[in-house]
Amino acid sequence: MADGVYTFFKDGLRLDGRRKDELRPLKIEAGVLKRADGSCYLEHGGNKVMAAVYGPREVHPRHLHNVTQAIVRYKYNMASFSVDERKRPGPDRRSIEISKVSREAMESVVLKERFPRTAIDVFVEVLQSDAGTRAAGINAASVAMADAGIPMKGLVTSCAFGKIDGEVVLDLCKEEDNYGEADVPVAMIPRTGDITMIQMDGHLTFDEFKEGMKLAIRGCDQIYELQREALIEKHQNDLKAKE
Amino acid sequence: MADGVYTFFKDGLRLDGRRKDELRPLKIEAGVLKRADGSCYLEHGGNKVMAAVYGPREVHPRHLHNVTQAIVRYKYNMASFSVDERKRPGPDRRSIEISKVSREAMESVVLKERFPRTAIDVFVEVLQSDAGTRAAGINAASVAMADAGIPMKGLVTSCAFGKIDGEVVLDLCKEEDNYGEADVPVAMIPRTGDITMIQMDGHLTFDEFKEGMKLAIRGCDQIYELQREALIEKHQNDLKAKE
Amino acid sequence: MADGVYTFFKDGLRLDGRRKDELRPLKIEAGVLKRADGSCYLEHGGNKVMAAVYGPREVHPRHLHNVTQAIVRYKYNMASFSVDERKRPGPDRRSIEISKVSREAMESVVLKERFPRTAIDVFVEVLQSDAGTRAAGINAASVAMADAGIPMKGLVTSCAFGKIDGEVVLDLCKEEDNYGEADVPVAMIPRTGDITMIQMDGHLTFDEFKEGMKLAIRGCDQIYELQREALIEKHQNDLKAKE
Amino acid sequence: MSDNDILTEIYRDQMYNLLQRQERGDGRALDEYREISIETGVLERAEGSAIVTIGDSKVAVGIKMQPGEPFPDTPDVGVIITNAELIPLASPTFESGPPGEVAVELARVVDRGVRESKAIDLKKLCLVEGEKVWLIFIDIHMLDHGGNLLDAASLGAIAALLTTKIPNKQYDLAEEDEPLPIVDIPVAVSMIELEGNLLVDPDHIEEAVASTQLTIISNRDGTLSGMQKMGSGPISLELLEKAVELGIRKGQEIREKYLYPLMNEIPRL
Amino acid sequence: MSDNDILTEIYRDQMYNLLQRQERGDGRALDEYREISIETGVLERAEGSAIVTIGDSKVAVGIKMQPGEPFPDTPDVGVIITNAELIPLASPTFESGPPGEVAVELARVVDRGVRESKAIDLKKLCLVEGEKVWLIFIDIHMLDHGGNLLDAASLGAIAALLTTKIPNKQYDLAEEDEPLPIVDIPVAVSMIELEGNLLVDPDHIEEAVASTQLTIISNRDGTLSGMQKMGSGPISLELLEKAVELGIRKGQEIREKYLYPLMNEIPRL
Amino acid sequence: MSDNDILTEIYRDQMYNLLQRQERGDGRALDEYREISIETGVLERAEGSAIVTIGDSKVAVGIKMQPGEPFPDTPDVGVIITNAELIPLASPTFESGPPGEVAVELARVVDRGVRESKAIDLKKLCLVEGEKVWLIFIDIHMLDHGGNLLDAASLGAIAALLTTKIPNKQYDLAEEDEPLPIVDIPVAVSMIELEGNLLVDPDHIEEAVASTQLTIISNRDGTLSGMQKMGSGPISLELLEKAVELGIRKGQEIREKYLYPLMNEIPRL
Repeated sequence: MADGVYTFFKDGLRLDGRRKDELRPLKIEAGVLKRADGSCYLEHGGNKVMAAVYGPREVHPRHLHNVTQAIVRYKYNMASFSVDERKRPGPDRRSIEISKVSREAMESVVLKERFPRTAIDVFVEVLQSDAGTRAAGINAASVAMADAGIPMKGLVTSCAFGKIDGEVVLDLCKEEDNYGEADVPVAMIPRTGDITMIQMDGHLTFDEFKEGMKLAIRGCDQIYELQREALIEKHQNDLKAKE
Repeated sequence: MADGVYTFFKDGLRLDGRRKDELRPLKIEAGVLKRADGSCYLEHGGNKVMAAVYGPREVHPRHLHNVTQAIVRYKYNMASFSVDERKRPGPDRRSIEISKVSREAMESVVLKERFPRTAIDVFVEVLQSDAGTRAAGINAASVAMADAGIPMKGLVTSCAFGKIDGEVVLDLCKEEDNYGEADVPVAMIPRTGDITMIQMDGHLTFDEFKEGMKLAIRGCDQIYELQREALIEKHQNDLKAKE
Repeated sequence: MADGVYTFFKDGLRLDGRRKDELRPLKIEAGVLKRADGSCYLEHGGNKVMAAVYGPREVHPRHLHNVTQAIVRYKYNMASFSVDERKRPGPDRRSIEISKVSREAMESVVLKERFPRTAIDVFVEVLQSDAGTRAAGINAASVAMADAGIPMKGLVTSCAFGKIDGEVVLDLCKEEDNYGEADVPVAMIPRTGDITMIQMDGHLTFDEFKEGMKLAIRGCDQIYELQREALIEKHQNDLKAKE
Repeated sequence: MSDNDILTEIYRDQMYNLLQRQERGDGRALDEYREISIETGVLERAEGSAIVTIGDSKVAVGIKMQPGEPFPDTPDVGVIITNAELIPLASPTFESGPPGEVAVELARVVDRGVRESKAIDLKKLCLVEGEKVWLIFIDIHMLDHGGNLLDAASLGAIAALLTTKIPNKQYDLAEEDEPLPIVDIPVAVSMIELEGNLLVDPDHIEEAVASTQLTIISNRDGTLSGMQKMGSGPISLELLEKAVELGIRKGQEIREKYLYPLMNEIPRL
Repeated sequence: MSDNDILTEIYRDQMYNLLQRQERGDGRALDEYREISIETGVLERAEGSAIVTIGDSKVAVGIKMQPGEPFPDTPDVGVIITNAELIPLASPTFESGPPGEVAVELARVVDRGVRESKAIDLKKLCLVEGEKVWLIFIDIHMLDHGGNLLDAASLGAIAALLTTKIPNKQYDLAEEDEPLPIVDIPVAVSMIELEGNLLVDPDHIEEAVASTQLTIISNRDGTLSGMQKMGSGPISLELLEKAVELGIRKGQEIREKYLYPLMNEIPRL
Repeated sequence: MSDNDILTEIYRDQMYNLLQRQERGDGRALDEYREISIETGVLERAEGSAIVTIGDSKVAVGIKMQPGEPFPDTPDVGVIITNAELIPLASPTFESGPPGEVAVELARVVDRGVRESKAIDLKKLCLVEGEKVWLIFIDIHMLDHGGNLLDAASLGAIAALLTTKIPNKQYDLAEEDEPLPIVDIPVAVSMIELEGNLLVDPDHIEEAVASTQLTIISNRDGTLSGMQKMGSGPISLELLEKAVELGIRKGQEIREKYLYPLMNEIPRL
């Protein structure tokens, strides 16, 4: 793992056998929790996350409410046992930042004006973490929000691109993230093509950045399809249950 | 103190000379504080506790109040110097649990419906601790509540039973508690015979449990007499003071 | 620096060349911040402090307001990099006490009755600390309050006296404070001669105390002149800016 | 537990009516559990894990282990640290922030269940006496609060422990990881008291209506290893003794049906 | 300290009227303390303890000692850590939670009184230079707030220290426990200022009315070892000097009447 | 960032009108910074310091260094710890208390800018592998919030680092103090998006009006070393790419005008 020696490609494929523009396997299930208004369980590579949405509901504490629109709150949390070295319970600086950028990634699609003085609360729990938990959380939260019946302009979808061994690739796994040269999580509204989150760590040229954005957008489009499928399946099950 | 070697009995009596069904010495004094609405100082074996009751009074913060009845709050706290190894000030998980079960032990006797929108606050400070501080605290709190003139269906009384050297005994002292096989604090309303608190640690058969409960109930009856005496004495002193 | 060996005087002058009744150099500038209602930057010896005043303004949280007068709040804070050994961010017990005595030092000059239900907030940040930061903070806060246009009965001015090598001296520097025998910070209203803060550490006879108070009062009078000059200069600059 | 809003009043009336016929809202017998499922080993970053569902309740438990210092008064035994979070994802009534009194009590009851039952042979987890022992973190994460989270958490804890591998390799302490030395299997059985009846495994509506809840923890040999009354309601001695008997009986059933099968996979005891 | 509610106004009027005749509500002279009692050694888990009452005020002070690390800049002296809690048991106006500014100030003034008076010979509490010294924890627990808690706390601290035994045996450091090396006896005397008068040992109503409070700490030789003005009221230089003289005089009286007797029991100094 | 009060609405209207003519409230071009000034070395207790003003914004940054333990997974490199406080002195909208999400994000973006750009050769800050390395504390203190605090903080951090002396003498580690091994100079450039326009270096009113803010961090060779979108507004890919180009260009300008001169004083790289 000394500088330059570590190599992330073998016969043109990545350590886990993927192509440069290939996502890790995903599994999305909507409506998995009984008490939440909407929920989603999502696996993406080694990530396992649960998202729940409550609301629109009364705001506590009261003085936080907004008279013209709903407030959106987003809490990203890692379970103590979701990482190799046990994490102390409670929010740390990393999860505070992720909660903020994730909320901002989702806020613009919510029709907040319809629910003044209320709160829409999104909770994301990471049960098992691989690289890319914030993207997995946003993807799950987006499905949970739709499952809760919150009116939205579109789903929000997220994935990351990065750079390893000088190559721009889609969706870093944990080892690639730890020893790679850059990591760029992106969120967007596939329906409109607008970007709603972007962060960057590491080193990239402007051209590499543009190349990576293309990969990320294509990745988001694929995930978007799976989000839609999960919601359709949930809806059909609900219909069946009613019969 | 190796397993099995430690022996808690000598000539049929316990380390401190007590019989199996005998309480440690108790001393109870009501109305010892000037600012509190009701108060009690209690010694039980090596335990020294002070209890104060305030209320019914306004609830802070406001939103905690209940429109149909008083809320009861109970705060059990150990002074830093009450134990051999100095305790850090402030609540720990143990005192949070003890405060909860102690409050629940007392709540059902209070005629809460008479004082909607108010709080009845109970504070218990342990100044010196031996085994059995939660029971001592409840016994003192009960007297302090009566001293404060809070209407109650009856006093609440508490003591523990346990198991040492395979024998079920009443009211463990510190050494018995540390090296014994079980500890079962019980609170009850002697007037009605109802149990209002029970917790158990250790190992007991069902028969031992039933045997212990008999001991505990008898112990509570004896403490109940001392609680009543303390209140009568306080009342008589008050009358004298008025003359 | 062994006991008795350390000597603070050379040829009748102190380590930094000052006479016993001499202040360290001061520099005061009013109105240095744009967002605050009033502000002041002050250097006193090696101390560099910034003070800002906001208000009278709405009180948050609401329940703290007073229906008959403004409340005054004062927050003294040391930047992590203001001391030789990095200070952990956030309030410690020392800064809580200094905030309290500094607020009390200033409160009596403010015409609080004119602004019921409001707060006047004073913030003092120590950017570089030498001995005497609380006095420097009060002197800056007083100027900032006048700069904010808060009506006052007079400015508050502060300096300390102390004892080194058995001699009572004005305005201890850091080394004198660390190894001296007493430190007595004083605040007063030069206009009326009233004392509004006094604290004392160390050892003093009653006569030494009286001698020191005379020095402190004379020191405050000198600082008061500089506070006035700073405010006049600010006022003249404001007038020029309007032309 | 008891709450005074109108909905709770309506549920209370309904439950009282049903109880006249010894019935419950969902058709269960008074001493009947909802459907239970236990999945173990699903969370791969943990040394052991279980996801337990009881009816609408779902709890994830993860076990993490690392070498650390023993307590000064017990220098030769491993250390158990149990933590529970009633995270707001699981219920509209749970709030963010540090564990409140309910979460603290739940964690402590589960912890005492494991500790006092001597389920784990902690002496075998001493590495260097007085210096280094295994720390076992039992972290309980509520995911869906359909009532009786305590039994789900307790069941999750013991199931996760039964399937935990000591991470010897990660810390260069032995050639192979090995199972935890489990020597007993405590089971917690909770019930509420309503009008002189004991209702096992209450759902969250039954919990809201009841003011007395009891948890009975028992071992493989039918002895008691823990007990906790919760809620402000009183209970008679007679009913308490009935509850203890019932708790021991139901504990035995759960142990046989759900936990012994896990042990078949990892034969020991 | 000053408060604007109606009750305080009424008390203020009443006190002003009484002061015209140099009288106080409870009949005391302006420079007179309420009844003082000191019990030492009553809390047996502590290395030293005192319960002090002054009128309606009651304070418990416990001293705990344990070996620990010195501060880096004073490697050869023991460490004093003073903590005070205004627990809500003691007054309807005290709130739960971490110490507020009043409790912090009180603890720090008591602490400086002990530290700056050099009451304890801290050099004798060094065990291994730079590595291990005795830590002395002075924990102050308010039990009843009848006013002037600071003097009660300060008196309790010095009384407890005078009767503290260093726990050598517990830590295997010597054959016998021994008294703390006490070399001076600081006494704090508090007073309020009202209409140009100084009222010593204010009760809690007098405290609420006054806006200026002064504490004067003095030593056996009549020198000052501490001072603190509290409250937002100003005071003239003349009155301040009077207060200092008064504080020294009352301190001497208290020392002789209440603290020297404690030393007879443990002769030293 | 977006706020719904009436004042913000009025400013929004005004800004939209001005933008029709590609103008801003204070007469600047859309890609123009306000006046920048950097003072270094002014805070003498710090190993390095800078006070930066950008228009009405003023930020103080202090660097403190001390030996400490490395992270277990990087035993041979120094440690950077960045902290930012939005103290209430700096703005009527900032509140007391632990850093909120905005302060945490700001500190982390500045931190990543320094860390990911590999501005400091952290390998040279190892003292004893696995045991002792230099800890670098970057403490950011906001003094006046006139908008775009992030760029001011980031500029202050790199300016302070460029002028930091490693305190070898204080810790008896070498005969002489020496400059930090700085190997690159990251610059953060922030802008808001409004109606398809990018406005560099927003003042606090422009920030309140905008719902999309972007920060682009770039290095001496024109490559990117960090990026962060803030605010709940979306942005098109086309505009994002424009922003990145603009950020790189403005970063180069600032580096040449304000940071290279600092290096002339301390020639290295």
